Amino acid sequence: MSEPASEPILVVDALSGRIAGQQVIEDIAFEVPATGVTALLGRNGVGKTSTIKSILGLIERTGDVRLAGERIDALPTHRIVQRGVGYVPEDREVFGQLTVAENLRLAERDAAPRRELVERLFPDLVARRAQRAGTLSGGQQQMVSLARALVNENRLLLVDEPTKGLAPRIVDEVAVALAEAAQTVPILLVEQNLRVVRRLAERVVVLSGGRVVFTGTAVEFLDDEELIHRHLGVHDASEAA
Amino acid sequence: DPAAGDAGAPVKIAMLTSQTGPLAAYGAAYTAGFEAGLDYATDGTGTVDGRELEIEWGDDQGNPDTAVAKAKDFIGQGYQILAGTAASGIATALAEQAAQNEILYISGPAAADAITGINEYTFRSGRQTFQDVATAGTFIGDPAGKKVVVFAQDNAFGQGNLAGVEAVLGSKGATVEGVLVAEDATEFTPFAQQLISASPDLVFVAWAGASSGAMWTALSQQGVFDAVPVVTGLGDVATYGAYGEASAEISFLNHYFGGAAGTEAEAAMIEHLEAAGATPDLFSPDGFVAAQMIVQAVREGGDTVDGMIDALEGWTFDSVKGEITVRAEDHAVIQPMYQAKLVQDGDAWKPELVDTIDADDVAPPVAGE
Amino acid sequence: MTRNKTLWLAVGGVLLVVLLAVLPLLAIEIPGVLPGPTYTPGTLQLIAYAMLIAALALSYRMMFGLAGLLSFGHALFFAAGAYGLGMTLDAFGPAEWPSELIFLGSIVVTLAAGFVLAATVGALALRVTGISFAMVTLAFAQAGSVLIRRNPGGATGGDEGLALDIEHVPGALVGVLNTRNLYWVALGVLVFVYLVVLWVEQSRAGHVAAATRENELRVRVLGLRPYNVKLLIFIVASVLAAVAGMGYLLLQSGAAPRVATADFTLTLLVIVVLGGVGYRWGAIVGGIVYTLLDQRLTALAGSEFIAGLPAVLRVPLSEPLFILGTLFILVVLFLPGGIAGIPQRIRSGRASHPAESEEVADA
Amino acid sequence: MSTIVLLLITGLGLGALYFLVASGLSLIYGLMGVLNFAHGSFLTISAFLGWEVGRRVSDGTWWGLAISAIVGIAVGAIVAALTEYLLIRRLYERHIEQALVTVGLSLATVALFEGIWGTDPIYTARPEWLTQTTEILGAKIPNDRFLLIACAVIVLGGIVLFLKRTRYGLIIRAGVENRQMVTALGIDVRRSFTLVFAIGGAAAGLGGVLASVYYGYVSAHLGSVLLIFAFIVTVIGGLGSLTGAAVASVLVAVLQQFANYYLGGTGDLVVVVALAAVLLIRPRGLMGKIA
Amino acid sequence: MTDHAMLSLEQIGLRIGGARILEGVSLDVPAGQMLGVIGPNGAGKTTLFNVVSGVVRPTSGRVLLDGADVTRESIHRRAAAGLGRTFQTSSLFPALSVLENVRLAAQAHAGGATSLVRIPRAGDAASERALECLAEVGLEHRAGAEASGLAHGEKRKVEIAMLIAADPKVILLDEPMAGVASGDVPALTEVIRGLHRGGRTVLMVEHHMEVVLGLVDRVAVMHHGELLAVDTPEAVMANPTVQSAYLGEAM
Ligand SMILES: Nc1ncnc2c1ncn2[C@@H]1O[C@H](COP(=O)(O)OP(=O)(O)OP(=O)(O)O)[C@@H](O)[C@H]1O
Ligand SMILES: Nc1ncnc2c1ncn2[C@@H]1O[C@H](COP(=O)(O)OP(=O)(O)OP(=O)(O)O)[C@@H](O)[C@H]1O
Ligand SMILES: [Mg+2]
Ligand SMILES: [Mg+2]
Repeated sequence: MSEPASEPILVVDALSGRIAGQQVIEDIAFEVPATGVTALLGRNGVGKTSTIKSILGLIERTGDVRLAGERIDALPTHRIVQRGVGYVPEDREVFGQLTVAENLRLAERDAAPRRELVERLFPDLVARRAQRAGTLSGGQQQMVSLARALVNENRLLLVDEPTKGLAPRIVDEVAVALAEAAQTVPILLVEQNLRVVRRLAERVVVLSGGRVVFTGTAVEFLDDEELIHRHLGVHDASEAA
Repeated sequence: DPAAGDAGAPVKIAMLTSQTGPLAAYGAAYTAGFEAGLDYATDGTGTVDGRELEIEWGDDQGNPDTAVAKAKDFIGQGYQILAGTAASGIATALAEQAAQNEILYISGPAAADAITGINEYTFRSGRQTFQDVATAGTFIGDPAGKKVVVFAQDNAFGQGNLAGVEAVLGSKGATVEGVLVAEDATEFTPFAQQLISASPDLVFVAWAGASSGAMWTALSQQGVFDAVPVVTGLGDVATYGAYGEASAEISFLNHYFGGAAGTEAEAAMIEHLEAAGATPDLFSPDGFVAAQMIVQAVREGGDTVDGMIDALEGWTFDSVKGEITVRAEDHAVIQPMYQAKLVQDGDAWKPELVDTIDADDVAPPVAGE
Repeated sequence: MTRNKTLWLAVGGVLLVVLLAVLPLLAIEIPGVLPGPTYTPGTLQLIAYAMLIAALALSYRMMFGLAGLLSFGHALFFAAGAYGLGMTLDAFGPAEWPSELIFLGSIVVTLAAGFVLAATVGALALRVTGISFAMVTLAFAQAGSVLIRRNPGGATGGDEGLALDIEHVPGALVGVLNTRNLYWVALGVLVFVYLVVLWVEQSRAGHVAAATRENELRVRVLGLRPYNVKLLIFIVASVLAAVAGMGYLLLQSGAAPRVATADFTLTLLVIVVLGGVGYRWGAIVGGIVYTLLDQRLTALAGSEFIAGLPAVLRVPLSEPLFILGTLFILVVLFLPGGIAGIPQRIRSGRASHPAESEEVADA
Repeated sequence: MSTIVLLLITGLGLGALYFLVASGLSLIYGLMGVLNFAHGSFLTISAFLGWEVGRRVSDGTWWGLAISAIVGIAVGAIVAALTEYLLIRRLYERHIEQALVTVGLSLATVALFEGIWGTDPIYTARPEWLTQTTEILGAKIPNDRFLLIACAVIVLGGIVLFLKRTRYGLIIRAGVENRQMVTALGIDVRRSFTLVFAIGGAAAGLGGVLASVYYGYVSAHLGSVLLIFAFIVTVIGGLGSLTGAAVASVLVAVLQQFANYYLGGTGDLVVVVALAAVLLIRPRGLMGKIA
Repeated sequence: MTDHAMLSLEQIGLRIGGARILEGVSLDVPAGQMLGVIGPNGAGKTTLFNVVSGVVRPTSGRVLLDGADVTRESIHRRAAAGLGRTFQTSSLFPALSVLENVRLAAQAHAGGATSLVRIPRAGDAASERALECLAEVGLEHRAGAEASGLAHGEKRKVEIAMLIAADPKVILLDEPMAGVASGDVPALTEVIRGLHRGGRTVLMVEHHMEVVLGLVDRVAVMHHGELLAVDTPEAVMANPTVQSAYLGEAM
């Protein structure tokens, strides 16, 4: 297991989260290095989404979360995001009544938003600027959702199941876009599709029952059938795809 | 002599009126008038033949439930006389309590005709709707063959006035029509049009409450005053500004305004009021009369309610508005009424007496006959 | 353990009722809370009124707290009871019948009318849910209120209210000397309403109603029709309100149009929340505390003490509704379980929200 | 004919007043799910303070009215924003409690206004032109109705433009759909809640000053009278739909006028029946979105 | 006997606001069969269950339950006619106790659940039945607990217990294993097998392929709102379209 060279961008320690008064994650601890993709894995309902939401302050949480050394666990969500955290939510959550352009405009925080980058990555969206986002296909909505995160200069991206419910061809496109993004910004990625994980991630953190059960390099984990079976409940990588 | 038994024992009198709530202003005028009347009737002693008048005030909040609860409390504590309230709804409820418990009740400014003759225990100290209407009738001379339109809100007050006009003027040969407007309506312009197209000889407006300003504006804007003479009742001081443009063009019937009567009692009342920092107003005489009646009941009636009733029935006395008679048959208070107009006084308007109407000319028919 | 606890609660309840029943025979004084000793008519009247309001609040809580039905029109049924009985007593009955029969007959007729009204309004209003339901009930109540004030055919007395025609009312219920009897009637109404509410809440239909409040779709998937259960609860609560309304008519010897207004329903809501939505006895505590506070604050408002304060303090403090409103805001903000929730809060040491209502789901 | 014209145009004027109150209610409900019972109080306090300042500066002139309007708008906005900040925000997402707090607030404030300004209506003066009429097709229309209609149109247009054209409008529209996601884009959505309350309060404030022109008085109950109709209009129009509220305001007011005049003063009853009918036939209101 | 269709879907189509959610879905499920329904997220599986149970009305097509057209019937009528279901996210009455949750189902089945007259008490038939059902899923020790306080897996079991209590003819299970700890999967699989063994017709959406393959008679594959294939598990697993649309290219 190789330690990341520089300071980690995100350090999570003793993080617990509650939804509607119920503990959904408990005592989570892991780090996200300052470069590359870290995958957060686990079966349905183990608390991956809840972990991301706790980091962002979208659900009630306690613990110690540091972004580049600065405590963010007591900040309201918008403050955390303003410190340079981009978020791609699990179910896309585009604003259906707003147009594509409005969705993007809403997300722009920086003085000089990176519109060209977004337009280059997702040419389809340029053509559909004036379309209401609610009428887009699932794949297109996912593009909007990603674009909303990429349009700003971020220090960290939290991306929750970007390929969920997408046709394999679109999955590839999304993976390409994420790979490109990962060149410039570290990503914490929740992903069920192990092929995508293998392609993008350098390190993995595995959750089970609301706790961290494994941390290590992606290769180390993905090549160990026994580990995958134990933690993800699948016999081989393909089944979880 | 029944009073001899406990001569010297104080008489407990319960006064219920609005100190808070929508009718608080009426309550204040009534209360001030009562203090003045008590002072006048007892020569400043507050006692009657050496007996203390123990007067306890209660706030009815304009709410019959509160009033009934307080009345029961008072009655339960042995109060023998109950008086007050400006709200007809409360007065009827209190009259009911008086009858059930056989005590004397002298209602306040509440104008409903129904209170007259409601039961033998209930008296009134103010005027009633019928007297207003009859005063309005004095503006058209002989009513026979004339057409009168009553413009009123569709509530108990408005319906009562319409019925009153039908009884008073209808019986003398006038054709009476009503234009009744829903109480919650806020737009009166179309009704003003309706008044003009009816082309009556007199429009009698019976209106209470906050919407009067908008109503008068509508009448004035649509030119009702140019087409027909309009009569209405002049309310308390706070409403003098409500008539706006129309003020000078309306003929007012009036129960009382400060300075209308010019009697010796009025002078005494005004002096007392001004000393207390109050001004004479529409319902000051009602309080004044109530105090006189209570003193009379105690002085002549002794400690039994029947004695008090006897003492009051048919009693004639001098009060603020002149000579007043408590009619024996139904306890109606026979009193003079006024015609008035509003005149500009700087920025504000003030009333001026036009004529005094004889008490007998506006006396209501005996209730229940 | 639950069996034992239930037993103790039942014994405690019976003792409380007995204590309340003998109150008119005792001379207990609580200065500052009650206007006089407990045997005096004024005090009995006040407590009786409070008990009727508590009964009404209890029926409202059954709808709101148990079935989650936020109605803005409950006053309509209280008014239906009060006005219904008043009007039937006025109009009803062949003169040759004995008074007692006419009195009982009028009660039966009023109950039947209340039932029909409740079934009609409920059947219509329950076709929508959430805020829309609240608004439809508000609309019906508003219509009722307008009708009462319009005084159709002179039946309701309009603004002046309806006076009780005592001709056919048993003599024992008339007059200040008999306030004691009216007090017992009010206590009877409260106990009756409590028992019915208890019964309904513990019946199968009550359980289904609670389940419907939590998750309506799930109830339907079980093969049950929430509409029926909600209608049932609506009707029972409304008829109970009418019962309280009849008690009110007798106690007050009349009915005022105020009891039909939306403001009156809002007052009920305030009472129930003040007492604690999550608890049955919360409604009772709320009703009694509210009535006493209202009465005492009015006394305070008129007191010498207040009159002597500087205007900044005097003006607000001499408005009882201002104090009540402010108090209510504070309870909602800082005491989510209401008064009845205080013991629970003390025990658990942290904020708890019994029966915390989900977001009002619109249709 | 002239009667019908009169009923229509005065109905439009009344509808304009309803809309000024309903617009804020609808906006607040749409974005935050809060049923604001204190909205009438926002209106009343604005009317009172607008009148207090306006009459001191210049009573019964256009200048005085303009000052009143500006003061009313400012007071409405500030009071509403404070309400959101001090009371509503503490009960984040607990909609029943939020509505209850506003119930308490309306009870307390109406009592307070009575304490301060008394229970009697206070009659107000207004510019000469507003007391006159203009003849249209034989109907003498009071001029203040035109003022009401113009203001309502400006407010409707202003709010629509604000929502469509400004960044805050964008945030508010997005917030109506999904508040959490707006926060997750780094935007302080609570600030836009306060803003929405302020805008609603400002509209109510303007409504308050205009209502005092229309009714000719200010009183502690000015707002309560209008609030119930504003609720009805909001629900008929579809909760959260601004154009729905506008259309429903006009429909309700015109219907009310005609029923009051032709159907023996049954305006209120007809409105109530209309509300019940609309909800039973179309539970989400005329223009409401699918919840 | 077994080949008459207990549940038939005929050309079911559903559009919401212009989006095609379901399209031309036709399916016959013979009595006593257990059918697995698989497909990628958003394929329309849950929506199909909603159409069958009446939560959503289809824009076209018919639903036949035991030969009777129930397309226009309300949810509770279908349930009363013998259709039971669970939800993808567990859906209990959070403020009621576990026993009360299950007892409601038992009462609904026995009739008179909305009676004002009958007061449920410990020891009556419905409570007895509810306890039995809880015992079947191994949760009788939690009978008194408030449902909101249960762990996720326990909630799933309570849902199954409610199904047992309601004793439906046709059961729709939406991802019953989601969130169930892996150690509990075999036991719950057995419970589901037991549900089926009573001769009931079962439709089950499940991503957990081991469970699906171990239980079902046939598998239906959904993709983009359409039914791609209905076949034996083996044939479906071997189907190249299924592999690419659901299982993934790597297979
Ligand atoms: N709104 C909610 N109310 C109650 N419990 C919830 C809620 N949302 C999630 N949970 C529970 O929290 C736990 C963790 O959920 P979470 O969404 O974080 O899982 P996940 O790992 O992201 O799953 P998936 O792979 O399905 O996205 C689950 O058991 C879930 O049932
Ligand atoms: N009311 C609606 N409006 C618009 N789209 C809808 C609506 N309901 C469902 N959908 C869409 O229909 C599709 C099918 O959803 P469904 O929940 O049936 O999927 P599923 O197969 O159960 O997926 P999963 O495995 O994630 O549970 C999804 O794309 C969903 O977004
Ligand atoms: Mg997730
Ligand atoms: Mg699903």
